[in-house]
Formats: sequence, structure tokens, C-alpha cells
Amino acid sequence: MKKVKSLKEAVNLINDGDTVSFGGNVLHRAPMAAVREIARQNKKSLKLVKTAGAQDIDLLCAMDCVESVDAGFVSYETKYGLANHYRQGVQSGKIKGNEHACYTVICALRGASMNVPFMPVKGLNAGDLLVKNDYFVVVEDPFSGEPITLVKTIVPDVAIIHVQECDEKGNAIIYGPKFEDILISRAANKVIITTEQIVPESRIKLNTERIDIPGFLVHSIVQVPNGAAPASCYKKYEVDDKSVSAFIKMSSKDEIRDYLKAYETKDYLGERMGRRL
Amino acid sequence: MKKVKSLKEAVNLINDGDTVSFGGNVLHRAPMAAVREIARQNKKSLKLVKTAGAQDIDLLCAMDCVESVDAGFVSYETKYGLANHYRQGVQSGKIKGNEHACYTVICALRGASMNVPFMPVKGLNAGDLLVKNDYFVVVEDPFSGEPITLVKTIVPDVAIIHVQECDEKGNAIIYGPKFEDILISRAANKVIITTEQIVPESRIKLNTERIDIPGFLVHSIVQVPNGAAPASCYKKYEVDDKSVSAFIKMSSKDEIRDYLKAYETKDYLGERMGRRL
Amino acid sequence: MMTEGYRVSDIMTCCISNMLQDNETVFHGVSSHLPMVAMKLAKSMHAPDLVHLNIPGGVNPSSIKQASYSSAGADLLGTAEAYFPLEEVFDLSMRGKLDVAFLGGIQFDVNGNVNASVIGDYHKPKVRLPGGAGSAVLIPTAKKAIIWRVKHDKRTFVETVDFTTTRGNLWRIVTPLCIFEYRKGKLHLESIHPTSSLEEVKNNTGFELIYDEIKYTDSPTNLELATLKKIDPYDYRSIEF
Amino acid sequence: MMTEGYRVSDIMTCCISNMLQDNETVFHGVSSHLPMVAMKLAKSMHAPDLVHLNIPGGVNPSSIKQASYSSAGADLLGTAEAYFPLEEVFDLSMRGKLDVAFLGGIQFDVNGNVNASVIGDYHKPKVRLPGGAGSAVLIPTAKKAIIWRVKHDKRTFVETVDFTTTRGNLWRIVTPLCIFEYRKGKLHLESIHPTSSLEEVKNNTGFELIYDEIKYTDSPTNLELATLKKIDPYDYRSIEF
Repeated sequence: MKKVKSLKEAVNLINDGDTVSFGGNVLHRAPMAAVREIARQNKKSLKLVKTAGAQDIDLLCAMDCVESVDAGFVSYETKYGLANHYRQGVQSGKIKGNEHACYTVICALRGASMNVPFMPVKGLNAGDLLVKNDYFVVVEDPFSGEPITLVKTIVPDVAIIHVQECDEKGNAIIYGPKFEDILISRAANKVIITTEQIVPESRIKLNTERIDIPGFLVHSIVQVPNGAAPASCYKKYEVDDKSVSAFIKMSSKDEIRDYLKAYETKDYLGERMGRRL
Repeated sequence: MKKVKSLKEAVNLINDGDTVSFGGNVLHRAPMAAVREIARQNKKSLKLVKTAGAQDIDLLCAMDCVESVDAGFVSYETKYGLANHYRQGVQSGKIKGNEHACYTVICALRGASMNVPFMPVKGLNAGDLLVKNDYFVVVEDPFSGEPITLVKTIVPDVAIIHVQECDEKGNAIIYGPKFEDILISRAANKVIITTEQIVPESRIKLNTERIDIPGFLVHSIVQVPNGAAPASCYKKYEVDDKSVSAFIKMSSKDEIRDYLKAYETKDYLGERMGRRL
Repeated sequence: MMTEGYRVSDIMTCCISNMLQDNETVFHGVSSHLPMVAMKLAKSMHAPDLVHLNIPGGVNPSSIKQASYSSAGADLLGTAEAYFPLEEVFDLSMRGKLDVAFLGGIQFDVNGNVNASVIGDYHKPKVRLPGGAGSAVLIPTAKKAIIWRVKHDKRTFVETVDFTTTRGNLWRIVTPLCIFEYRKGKLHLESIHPTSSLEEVKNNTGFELIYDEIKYTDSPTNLELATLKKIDPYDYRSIEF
Repeated sequence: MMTEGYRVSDIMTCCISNMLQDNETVFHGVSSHLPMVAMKLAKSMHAPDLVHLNIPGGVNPSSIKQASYSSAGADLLGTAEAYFPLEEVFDLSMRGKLDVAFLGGIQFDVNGNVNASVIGDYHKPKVRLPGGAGSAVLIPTAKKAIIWRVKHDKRTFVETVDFTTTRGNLWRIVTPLCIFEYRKGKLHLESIHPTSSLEEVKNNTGFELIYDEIKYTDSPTNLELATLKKIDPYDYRSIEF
């Protein structure tokens, strides 16, 4: 069972209508090469799940790949402003914006990792989110009789996580903040890892205790150097200011298609390189 | 706020009737010095919580410190046989044996770490445990209408965890298997760390990414070299066969009092040593 | 705006710093440079054992100088004392052990309702906002929820919010003009920054101000201003202005 | 007992090994030396990519030679490929992704009820047993639950268990005398070890045996026995006998 695949092959595993969860947080270690490939392959009706997304969600909304977004926060950071494609999609009614508190996304994914239909949540006990969304319900705790909020479990069909290092079995190490990546690797039915570098098993073995995702949980591995760009990747590169700033200004799908096209050489570099040992 | 205390001071924080959870698993990295001190201080009516316990639970049952035990498994390992003091306590009706699947202890502690009154559990759907225990209840999932089991949350008043290294702030590193120790450090109201060695902050700083329990979660720190003995402590010492075998044969409280007495010099060594820098 | 050697961003940072006490666990989210600097200021001044928590999970980063474009990047982890990720910060707050949370919001009304979600109908909004992030669970559970905004106008402080992302249990709202305190279910004007005036606050607030007496926020001290220069040499505290 | 160069512990280990397939995720708990050796045997023979999971959390320990007095100690982590702790093994099983779980038990009846809890009344038992550990959640969720016992007598295989710790979804029970298969709600005698006989099984089983034909368990091959010697030089597989 060969797990190492090309970016095209791996993204091809995603079906229209799938629930997809991305690793990273806002402009940090998001699996942007895979996101771009999803857009190139013109996937449809995806249900995106993430605590806090930025260009990953915005780009797929722009290219009409998205049916719904379950998130606590969708926006670029201070410097870059709002996620306008996402906003317009929701405002026009094309995209369903399912607002969560970031923590309720986490709880919904914990529900998936434990394979239970809901997760109780302490904090969410006031306000309109509770009223307007059918994925929250307040019930009576059968032990105490007190009210408690439940959030409905979300099971991602696919999780895509970008890491710095991974061996051919899928044993993956994330350097720096892990965000919710470990959780989504346990919540999803299928885990796709994109990695800066495929390293020899012998090298990963030196850091056994630091493995964040054991290989047997991983379905597919893609080598994509700079696979998080223009988001940052700790110890590898910073946010690509020029690319994000340029994207922010784009309003037409044609402009964005050119933007995606311009990334092709970079995004497909890993498979041409083969394994770098 | 000085966190470093003597073993006596730290154990003195435990009140009669408290719910107490121990780190480690069966004969591995159990906080045995603290357990012995609990027995010496003659604590009463403790409610013990652990997935799989051995001498820790057995000793406190022998010394009449225990009101109830919530556990999935209480026994020594193959070589040493059964936990006879625990068994006799339950059989005589002195101690309430609340049997869990190990996982339902984990779920009950996850409930505490999230401060929710219960945790849904997938697997527990058949058998008498469900019927005979009031901490399990089957309800209807409000989203699907299907039945789902809930386990009632257990909030330890105190968690006692033995580690290999900890600094004066409480930043603690566990080498080898962590068992449920990280979870109980998040579930309990008060965390007491016993440590083989208090190391300088500068040394812990070299291993920031390996810290399992950040200091701000820790209430008290006790230096106790060999504090897990006669249980094993990874990279430090193996199970003390002689001590466990001797204990297994003891049936009277007087014999066990002598056994506890004989450990005093060792158990109080850390405070006499002061900080070993 | 500069008065007596300090700017609005300075007084906001300093008054927030003074709200923080030693040993408190304090969390800030993304795009939260001003509170991040305020936390570092408090640690340098009067709260050395304050516990700084953040999204990348760096407990007590020894420096914030590199957290340039973001406050969710890895920079806060690189120099940290331990790793404590966002998931766990939430759990901590649920357990009642998060002392202070810094949160945002787009609209606030006198009754302490917070909107970070939408303008217009929730399901087909006129404006879809970024979302409340952690607010809806942190405001009800943190011991003290501090909102900071760099905008103080009638579109922000409104009679009634369009949507209630969360409500209640606010502690303070700090704006460029003043500090509100949430008490007995209402926002009270606690103090006006010396850089502003009662009139300016009134003219820029969409609800009737509630106050017993007019008080003014303490001006930053020279020591605070000097410390700010040291810990925040690139002036991240002004990034949102 | 020795027949043609192998012992009962050998045939139990080998027949369990042959139940395991390549790429399966397989878990054993504490005091589980025999299944641990069987897993290592399967990995050495026909299932190199079997995933070995255990309580200390060592994924695929490269050696089991040091796991002497325990199978929950750290030895299984020291040479492992990754760390995957018990908590997560349970979650994995809940998600339907644990292929095989090895579990114990004290009493079994023909209907597939398992008792690891008590003899007598649950609340005031005549005998308090160690407890079912993970059985009550793993037997219902693992794809294949294998019970192994080194005792086969009428106190173990009973008409009706005293207490049902869990039931159903068993796959195989391996004893020193035979293998039972759980099928259509009943334990069926699948095969008798060549070291035993139908009569011996009958005389030591407290319920009426169900079987279509009498089959015998395959004897260990020479290669299996040689491999066992290599991977388990200290004969941990016989520790419970």
C-alpha cells in the first residue's frame, strides 16, 4: 500500500459534497497547495470545517467550491482585512455560514474522534447562536436536571494537514504550534498529509516522542515544499505578504484562476523531485 | 507563592472524603510515596479514581482510607496476583467498588477537564455494568433519536502525579508512557506533583516542547527520589520485586504499618536534600 | 493624537495593563496586539507571575518583539516556557480557571449584548462579519472578560445589536475614548481618557450614557511609557489604529 | 505438556498469530504476554505491517524481549515507532478503526456473555474480580475481539455467567484445549488443539458443546517454532501457565 502520492492524486480522493477540515490557523500552516489543487480540480459543494480560517476558506468560496462553512472566525489578520469572497458567498445566500464559537468546532470534532453523536459544551449558554443554529441544542442533564448545551458532532470525510516532516509511512511531526491538527487527524475518516519534506524513517525514529500523527492514521502523503505558502510555516518561511496582498485585491474568478495557474509549478514541485533523502 | 513543599505538607492538603486520582498505571509510575503518606496521615473516606490501579489502591484499602474506588481494573500484574485488600474491602461491604470500563473513567475525567456534567460514550451499550451503576445512563440523542450512553463526570479534588523532572514553577516532564496523567492534571481541582528531581528552570527551558504539565496548573511540588517505588519509574528504576512480593503477603494492618514505617526515611529524603541543582 | 507625550494607543495599553493582577491566567486571541503588549507591560511592572496564554500555545513567551504581523503565529511559542494549545485554553476557561480573556466584537449595546456575527438576518445577512471566534464561550466562562476596540462610534456602540453573538458577564470595554464597566446588566461609563471628553464620548455612543460621577482614566506614567518603548519597540500596540 | 516438540503455550500463540492479518491494527492490554508474542510472531511471519498497539503507547515496538514482568511497562515504548496512548486506542476502537482487541475475562457462557467483574451480587459480591478493564467498551466496538484464557474448566466456561460485564461481538476464544467461535449468538467449537481431545473439552466445559464437525487446530510449523524462539527467547508466552 503505497501512501506517497502526487498532489493531483491525493486531492482527487476528495468527493464533491465532502466535509473537509484543514489544519493550521488563519495564515499559519494552512495546507494551501492542497487548497489550490481543490480549486483547480473544481470540487463542488464542499462543507468546510475549521476553527479559524483565512485564505483557505476564502479562496474556495471565491471559486464556488463551497456549500457551507462551519467556523468560529473567518478573516485575514489585522493587516489584510476581511475574507470578502466568503462574506459575499454568505451574503448572497450561495454559501451557508454556520457560525460556531471556535471551541464548539473543537467539541464537534472531539465528538467525531470519540464517535459519539454530540459533545456537551459548558460555555455556550446565552445569545442567538444557540437559537439560530440547529447544530446546538439545550437539554436537561439527566444526572442533575440542570440545562446543558450539546453541539452536534462533525465528522470530516477528509482532513488535510500540512507538516514540516513526515516519513513514507505517514509518521508526521509538526514543529511549532499544532493548532487543532492533531484533533482533526483523529476526527476525520481519511487523513491527507502534505509535507515540506519526506524524510527517511530512520530520521523520524530519532524523534519518536515528537511524532504528532502516527503513520497508521494517515491515508495519503504528498511532498509539497512550500505547501503552506502564502501562509507561514514555522521554521521554514513567513507569510508571503506579496501573494496575500495580491489575492486580497482580486475580485473575479478569472484573476484567481491565473493566480492558481501561477502556483502550479511550485505546487507540483514535490512530485518531480521525488523523495529527498 | 512557594509551591515546593514537604511530602507531609502536600499530602496534608487532602481532606477526608476527597476524590483523589493517582497518575501511573498498575505498577508503573504510581505516586507511591504520596500514597504511603496518605496512609500514614490516616486519611479517611477517600474516593479513589484510576483506570487501572494496583498497590496504590490496595494499600489504601488495607489501611481503611477508602470509601469507594472508581476503576476499570484493580489487580497486580500476572506475577503478583490479585489486590486482596481491595477485594476484601469490597466483599465485606466496607468499600464501594464502582466498576468502569477503563475508557469510561477516561471519559468521566474528560468531562471534568471540559467542566460538563457527563460525557457520551460509544462503546458501552450492553451488559450489567450499565444496569447496576447509577453513573451510567442511556438517553436519546436529540439529533438522531438513537440511544447513547452517558457517563457521569468525575471531578477529582486532588490529582497526585509522579514525574521524573519538574522545575520550581511546576513545569513537569514525564518520560516514557504518560498513561492518563496529562488528563488527570487537567481534570482535578488541585494538582500535586511528586518528582524524582527538582531541576533548574533553565534546564526545563531546553525541553519546552516536552513539558507535559505546565507549571500554572500545578498547586504543590514535592521532591521525592524513588517516589514511585516499589512501582517502576521509566529510565530511573524497575519494579521493586522484593517490596511488592513482601507487601502481597501481608494481611494485618500492623504488618503494613511497619512496612510504611520502613519507607519513611526514603520518602522524606527529598526534603532533607533540599533542591538538587 | 498626542497629549503630553503619549498617544491613545498608549493610554489604552496602560489602562488595560493596570486591570491585570499578578498570578492571573490571561488569554488573547488573533489580531490582538494591543492586549498582548498590555499583558507584557503588566508582567514587567506589577504582575511578574501573570500567565500569558495565546492561540499558538506559548505560555509566557519571553519576548513579543517578533510577533509582528500576527498574534497567532509561532513567534509566541518560540520563546515560551511551555506549550498549552488553544483547545486547552478553552477547557481551562470552561473549568473557571481562566482569569482574564481579551475579546473583540463589532457592536455592543447598553445591555452588554455583543455582536461579532452579522448585520441583518443571520441566515441571509446584509453583512457577514468574521465571527465571534471564542467569544461565545469565553465571555460566559472567563472570570473577567475584557473587550477592547480601537473604534468608538455610533455604529459600534448601538441602542440594540443586530445579533447577539453572546451576552452578559462582560467586565470592561476599553475604547479610544473611555472605559465601560458592565455592572448589574448595564454598561456604565467608568472613566473617560484624559485625551477625550464627556462630550466626545456622548457624541460617539449610540445609547444613553450611564454614570454616577465623571472620572478620568489615569494617564500613563513615565515608567510605563519607558517600559512600553522597551518591550514593544516596533509599536505593535498601534497596529490597529 | 509437550507433544511433538511444542507445548500448549506454543500452539495457542501460533493459532492466535494466524488469526491476525497484515495491516490490521491490533491491541493488547496488561498481563497479556501470550497475545503480545503472537502479534510479534504474525509480524515476523505473514503480517509485517500489522500495527501493534498497547497500554504504554508504543506503536510497533521493534523488540518485546525486555517486556518481562509486565506488558504495560515502558519497555514497549522505548523501541517503538510512535507514541499512541491508551486513551487514543480506545477512541480508535470507538471509531471502528481497531481491527483486533485481545481481552480477558473470568467466566464465559454459551451465549457469549463475559464476566470479569464479580461472583455473586454486584453490590456485595462473594468475590470481587479485578474488573473487565477495557472489555466492556472494546468488545462491542473492535472489529474482532479475541479472548484468550490459559484455564479451561467448568468454572470458566459456565452455563450462565454470574454477571455480564459485556456481551456479544466476540470473535474467537482461545483456550489451552480449543478455539471457540462466536456465531449467531452462540459459542461454537471451532477446533480442538491436537494436544487435547473432544472428550477433554467436553469434560471441562460447563455448557453443551455446539459443533458441526470435529476439526483440529493446525499444529505450529517448524518455522513458527523457530521464530518463536528468536522473538521470545525468555518464553513470556508461557508466563501465565
